Amino acid sequence: MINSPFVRKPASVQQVMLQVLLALVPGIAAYVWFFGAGILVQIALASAAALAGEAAMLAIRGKPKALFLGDLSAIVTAWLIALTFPPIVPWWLTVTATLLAIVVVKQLYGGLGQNPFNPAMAAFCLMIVAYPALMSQWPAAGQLDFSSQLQLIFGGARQVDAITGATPLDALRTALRAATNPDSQLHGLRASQLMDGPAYGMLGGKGGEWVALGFLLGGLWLLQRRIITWHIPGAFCLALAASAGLLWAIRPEGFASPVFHLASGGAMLGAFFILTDPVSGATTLRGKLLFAAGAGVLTFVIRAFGAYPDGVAFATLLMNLCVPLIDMNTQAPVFGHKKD
Amino acid sequence: MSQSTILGLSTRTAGAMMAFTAAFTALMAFTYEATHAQIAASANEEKMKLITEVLAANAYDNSLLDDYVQLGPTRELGLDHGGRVYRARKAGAPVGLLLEATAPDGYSGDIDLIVAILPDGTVNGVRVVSHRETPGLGDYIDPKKDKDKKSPWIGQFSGLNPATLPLDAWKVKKDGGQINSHAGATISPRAVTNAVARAARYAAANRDRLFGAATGASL
Amino acid sequence: MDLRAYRDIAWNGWWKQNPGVVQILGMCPTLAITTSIVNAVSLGLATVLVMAMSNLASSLLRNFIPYEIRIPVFILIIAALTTVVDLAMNAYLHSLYLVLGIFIPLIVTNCIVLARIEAFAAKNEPLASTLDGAAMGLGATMVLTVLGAMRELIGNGTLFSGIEMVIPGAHEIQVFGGDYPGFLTFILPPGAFFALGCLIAGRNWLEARRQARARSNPPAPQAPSAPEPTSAEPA
Amino acid sequence: MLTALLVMTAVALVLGALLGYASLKFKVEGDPLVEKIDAILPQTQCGQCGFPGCRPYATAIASGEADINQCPPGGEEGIRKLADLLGREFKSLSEEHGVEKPKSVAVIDENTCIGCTLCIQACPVDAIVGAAKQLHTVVAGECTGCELCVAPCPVDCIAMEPIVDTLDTWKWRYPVIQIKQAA
Amino acid sequence: MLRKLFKFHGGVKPQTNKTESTTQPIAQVPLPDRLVIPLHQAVGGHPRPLVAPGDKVFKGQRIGGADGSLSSAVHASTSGIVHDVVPALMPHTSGLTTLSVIIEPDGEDRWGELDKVNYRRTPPDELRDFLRDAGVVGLGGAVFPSYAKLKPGKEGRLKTLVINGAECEPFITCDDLLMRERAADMLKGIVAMRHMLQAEEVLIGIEDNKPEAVAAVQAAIAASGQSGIEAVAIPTRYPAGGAKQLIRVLTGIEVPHGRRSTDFGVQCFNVGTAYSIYEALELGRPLISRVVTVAGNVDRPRNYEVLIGTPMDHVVRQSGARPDSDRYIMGGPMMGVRLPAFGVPVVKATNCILVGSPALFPPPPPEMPCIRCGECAKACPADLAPFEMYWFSRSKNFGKAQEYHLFDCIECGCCSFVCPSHIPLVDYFRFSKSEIWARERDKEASDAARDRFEFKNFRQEREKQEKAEKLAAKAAATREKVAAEGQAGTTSAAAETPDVAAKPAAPSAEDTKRALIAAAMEKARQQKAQVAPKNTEQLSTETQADIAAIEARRAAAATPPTPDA
Repeated sequence: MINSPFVRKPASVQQVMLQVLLALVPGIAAYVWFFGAGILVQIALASAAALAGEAAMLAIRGKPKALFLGDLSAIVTAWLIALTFPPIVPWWLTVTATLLAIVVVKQLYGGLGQNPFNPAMAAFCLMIVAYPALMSQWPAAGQLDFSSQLQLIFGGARQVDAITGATPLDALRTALRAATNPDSQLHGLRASQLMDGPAYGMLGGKGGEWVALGFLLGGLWLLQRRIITWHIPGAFCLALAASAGLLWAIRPEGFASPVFHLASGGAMLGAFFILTDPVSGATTLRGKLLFAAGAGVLTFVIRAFGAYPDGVAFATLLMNLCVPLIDMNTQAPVFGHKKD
Repeated sequence: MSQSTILGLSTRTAGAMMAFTAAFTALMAFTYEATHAQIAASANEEKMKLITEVLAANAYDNSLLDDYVQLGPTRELGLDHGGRVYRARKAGAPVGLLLEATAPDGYSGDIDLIVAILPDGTVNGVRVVSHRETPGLGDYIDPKKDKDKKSPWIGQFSGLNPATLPLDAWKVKKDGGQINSHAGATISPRAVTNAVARAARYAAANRDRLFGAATGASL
Repeated sequence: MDLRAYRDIAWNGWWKQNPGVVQILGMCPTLAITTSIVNAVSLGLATVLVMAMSNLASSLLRNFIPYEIRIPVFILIIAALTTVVDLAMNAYLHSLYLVLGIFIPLIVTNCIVLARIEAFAAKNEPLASTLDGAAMGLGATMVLTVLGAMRELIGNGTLFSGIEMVIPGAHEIQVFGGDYPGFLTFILPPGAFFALGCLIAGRNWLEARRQARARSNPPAPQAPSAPEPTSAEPA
Repeated sequence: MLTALLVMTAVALVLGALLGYASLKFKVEGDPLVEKIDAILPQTQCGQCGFPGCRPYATAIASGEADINQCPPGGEEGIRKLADLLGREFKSLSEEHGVEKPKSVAVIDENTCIGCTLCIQACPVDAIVGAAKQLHTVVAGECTGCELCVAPCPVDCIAMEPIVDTLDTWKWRYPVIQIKQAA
Repeated sequence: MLRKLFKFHGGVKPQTNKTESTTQPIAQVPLPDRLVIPLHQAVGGHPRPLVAPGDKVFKGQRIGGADGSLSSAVHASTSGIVHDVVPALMPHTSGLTTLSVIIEPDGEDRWGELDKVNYRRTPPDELRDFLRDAGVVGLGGAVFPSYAKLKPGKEGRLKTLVINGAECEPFITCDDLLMRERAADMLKGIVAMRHMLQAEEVLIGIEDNKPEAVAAVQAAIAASGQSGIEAVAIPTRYPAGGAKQLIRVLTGIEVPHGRRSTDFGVQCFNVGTAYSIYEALELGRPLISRVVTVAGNVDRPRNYEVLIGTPMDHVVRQSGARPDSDRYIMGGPMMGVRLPAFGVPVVKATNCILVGSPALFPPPPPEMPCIRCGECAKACPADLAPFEMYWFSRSKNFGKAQEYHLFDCIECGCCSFVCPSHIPLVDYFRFSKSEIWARERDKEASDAARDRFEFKNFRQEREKQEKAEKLAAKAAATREKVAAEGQAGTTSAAAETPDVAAKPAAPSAEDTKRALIAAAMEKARQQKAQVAPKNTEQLSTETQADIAAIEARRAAAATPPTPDA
């Protein structure tokens, strides 16, 4: 029997997810423009795998398939996986990662709304730990045409040593480390000088900064549509920039600038699309600030001192873990119980 | 139950505790005595296993582990706290040096190596003793973790000689040398390569001094 | 103590109160050492040995141990027996000992050992206690073995790697062939958690199904005059 | 070797004495478990468990003399709570102790009552008022529905009537989860 | 001067649907054949019936007397004959019945004797009794007896009297029309209330989507010449008409859950209540009718002056219900009460009869899992975290739900309204609340039972002791008598006698109880035995066959298995 309220706002999970997907489009467009259409193949692969995995798990769990496949949440996960992975990883890696995200990280925890971890980021971490070499091969902008990308995705042998390298983030960190070694040719060079190579572009890696700008635009549109609030992206960017800026100010020869940190790697994607995932993120306003700020600081720490190239994924998972604690301790006072 | 005074109970528990402790400590002591010699033998055997990988066991006939020179801090070998050089001899003639060396610039810190160098300066073999490189990325410097079991990466050093090979070639290909490395993971091999090159040069420069020193002498 | 009681003890250790997936005890070695079957089984058997022996010893001595100092004495027994096993492995299986490292001495702190002494051996006769220790240890070993197998197979594509440390001359099996890219995460610590989580879930699922089946079948065999052994626990 | 033995023994001596001392010095009295069990029991005081009241049954459970599935008024939920508290496995209600029934109150048929006071003596919670040779009445709010008054009545004038919902006791139902039907 | 208004958190803006029913003035509903007047219509104790079947009643005659410290009287809405006093279906989701007086109108609609009162000269307590007996209750929907709220705070005066004309629920326009048409009389009621409360200022809050009502009230204020009364247009946002929300908007004060607003110097009444207070005090007429909006799936949405007790379908007929109507809702679409039948009577709480149809109020899409998007928290006017409360309500973890302030929830429906997963959040909260109340009742009952049980044991023990003492005294007396008679006897031997005497006289309480229990259980067993065969007599043949099969199986299980079994 239905009780009041008898009227409802025409809102649905599907609509929310659809708008998130739309917001990703500018970033994807920039991605394709600079790095080639290989990413579209990856997106298609991941989406297909996500739908298949979700459908299989829903069937096993006896849930209505049409309803849950239609909510598009699996597609969002799939897109995020494709966008955070290098665009030339072999197809089986994308598919395995997506299946792990959907089957293990999402459905085994109870499906939509129940997963404590962001599925896409969990998949990223699983994969970078399992296949660090494959997950560290990023082509520079315009380096590979579509057919060689396809060959890398679907082909067997990967003799790509000459044409792929690490991300600007990783390369810079390596260079910075080398610069501290008195034996190295780079000894004594400052970050700004180290970044003078063709791969670095203006801010955060050639092409990479434009992709980041695309995601930023999409994120701002989500803000305007009130799908997300400013708290998480704002606190994340601020914390990342502040922690990067602090060490940069103290030792500019040892650390990259805050602008570089914001514009490279998964910072923008993380700020607007990953950390804002409501299921695995904090929900209270103060909690959101704390959650995102923690993720920002951790991202910087992992980027600067960790063993893996980017820190957004690990930072997200670590903060996901803290969410129950954060939420529990940041409940706002309710009506009439406020202290003025 | 009559002696449930505090003093009585304490005496009783203390006595029991003492008896049990004596008995079980004795058991442990006995086992220790019984296994003592075997443990020392096994430990030596383990150490020799790695050495055998870089220098064949039949190449020398001296007691290798007892014939060593103690080095102080040595920049050339990356040894900040010193290390040992073992000397292999056959019928008293020098057949090889086993140098402990450290590559300080690995992706995640020090990489400890053992390098076998023949008297003519040729590198006979290199093994990684310990490292903390990223699993799956840089850890193929250790042949146990190398996917390519037939010709592990570290085998490339066998047979190189600083006397015949120009120093420029003792580098990974990315730096313009001739040593191969895996895509996306060049830091660890670069560190090892550089360390081996330094060790080879050091050995060539100090060969006579190292072979000539008395056993156990500190240099 | 009849045969049925012994069977119950064994069943208890293997399934009902399994230390690894039901009591979730002794997680430190369970998670750390299960990177291969050989490691897992070796540590498991060492645990079985310690548990059986310490249960036997505690049961034999149970009437002489004052209640107030029972815990220190139990720990003493465990520590002594663990040291014996530790020294023996160091002497005769040295390379395996190097791999298992600190986890052999850490058997002392594996709470399942003390738990079984306190919960069982301190109250039961020696034979049953030994069986209980062995069954619990084997229960733990089973979990270790399955975990080790899962992690080794998925992570590396092999089984029985490192077997030559125990049986000289034996070789590991390449299950998926040499081309298998491996799934390193499973060998690394996170994989241990995933695998254990899956095991616990699997066991709970089996148990839930078993109970559901028991509920849907009327409990007819409970009638004392019905001697059919159909109520035996499914293996 | 001998030193190790001596040191260990000496340590054992001291620790053993200390433990013996501590065990007497810090002895804890009392049994809060009974209170916890009693709080779960429904306090009908009906005795269907075979013990004269809820507290004796709680004491019996705590000392291991009684099982947790002997309380019909507590029902399955009560057994589940007890199982949780005591870390035991859930068992279904023991049939020999009765079955779970809807809550009811005793009602005295005032036309038949002869005022014998037998039910008043039987009532464990003094919920029946009246005096000898006078009509008795059950105070509905205080009746626990234990049925102990039914048997002693010589004229069989006490009936158990199930409690009906009123606006004060009516409950909203658990919302039906519609996902499955939507398939 | 523009008054500074405050904001409350959250709220939603559902489609208002108010214009259709405001085009026509308030109309009268013809007398129905029968009026069903529930005695319990207001918060508080159940009024006791004052009439019996067959009694003749006048319009306005008291038929239910207030009972208890918080209760309100009920009156006959028209003159006629009391047909019966029986439990009848109430306008409540539960579908439960309540004791109701059924009146057959005689068509004369004749008032009984009406006593007016001059509120300026009557002591406050008497005035409150008068209002209680006039049956004046809050007409905003909460039906709280008004007399109980018409008490100034501790200082004997009140800062602000808030009059609620916000009427934020969609469809409902009864207060709007009342203000448009009867602003002057309503104002008289307000003035009376202000007098009783000694209120410094009066603020009449009206949502700004009712400009006519604002204008009418402002005109009435101007005409009356009263100072310190102000009609304030407030932003239209549901639930601005919630008492706490309105107080917040007008005064900035937040009244916490469980606290009285008088403690904060504010009190809030509905405009309809103000009007009925005017009728009661100035005209002497008790509350026997109210303005009711009929809207929704009807041809002519309109407001009616409806006698309390009129069957709802009778009222709806005036507006022409469309054929696909499938339910009535009492109140608006956000908080309205789903009714169990069409024929339930209009009561004092009925501000609107909303006629529903599957097309107008379609069933919600299937409930999806919560994605913790926080929309509900954004919409919640009580600053709650509904998704957390939902989580714990769903898993029946009521303690945790309460920690998240479940009882501060006003069930306004905003959270369910905005939820993109279409979760009936409010239903979960209602469920949790009633479950918690039930548990508290059970706990109280079992605590009381425990105390009484322990007291009984203590009493029995004491009685036993007293008995023993009495016996001892008697024995001592006997002994003295014996001693006085000169018989020789040792004291020690004599001292033992009372014990011996007492023992058989007082069997232990435990034993008797055990015997009783045994007897009771034996009896229960016998009853069961008697009942069991009774059941089998009316069984269908299939069932009997089933039973036979089960018996056979049981018999087979009881004998050792044969090879062919």
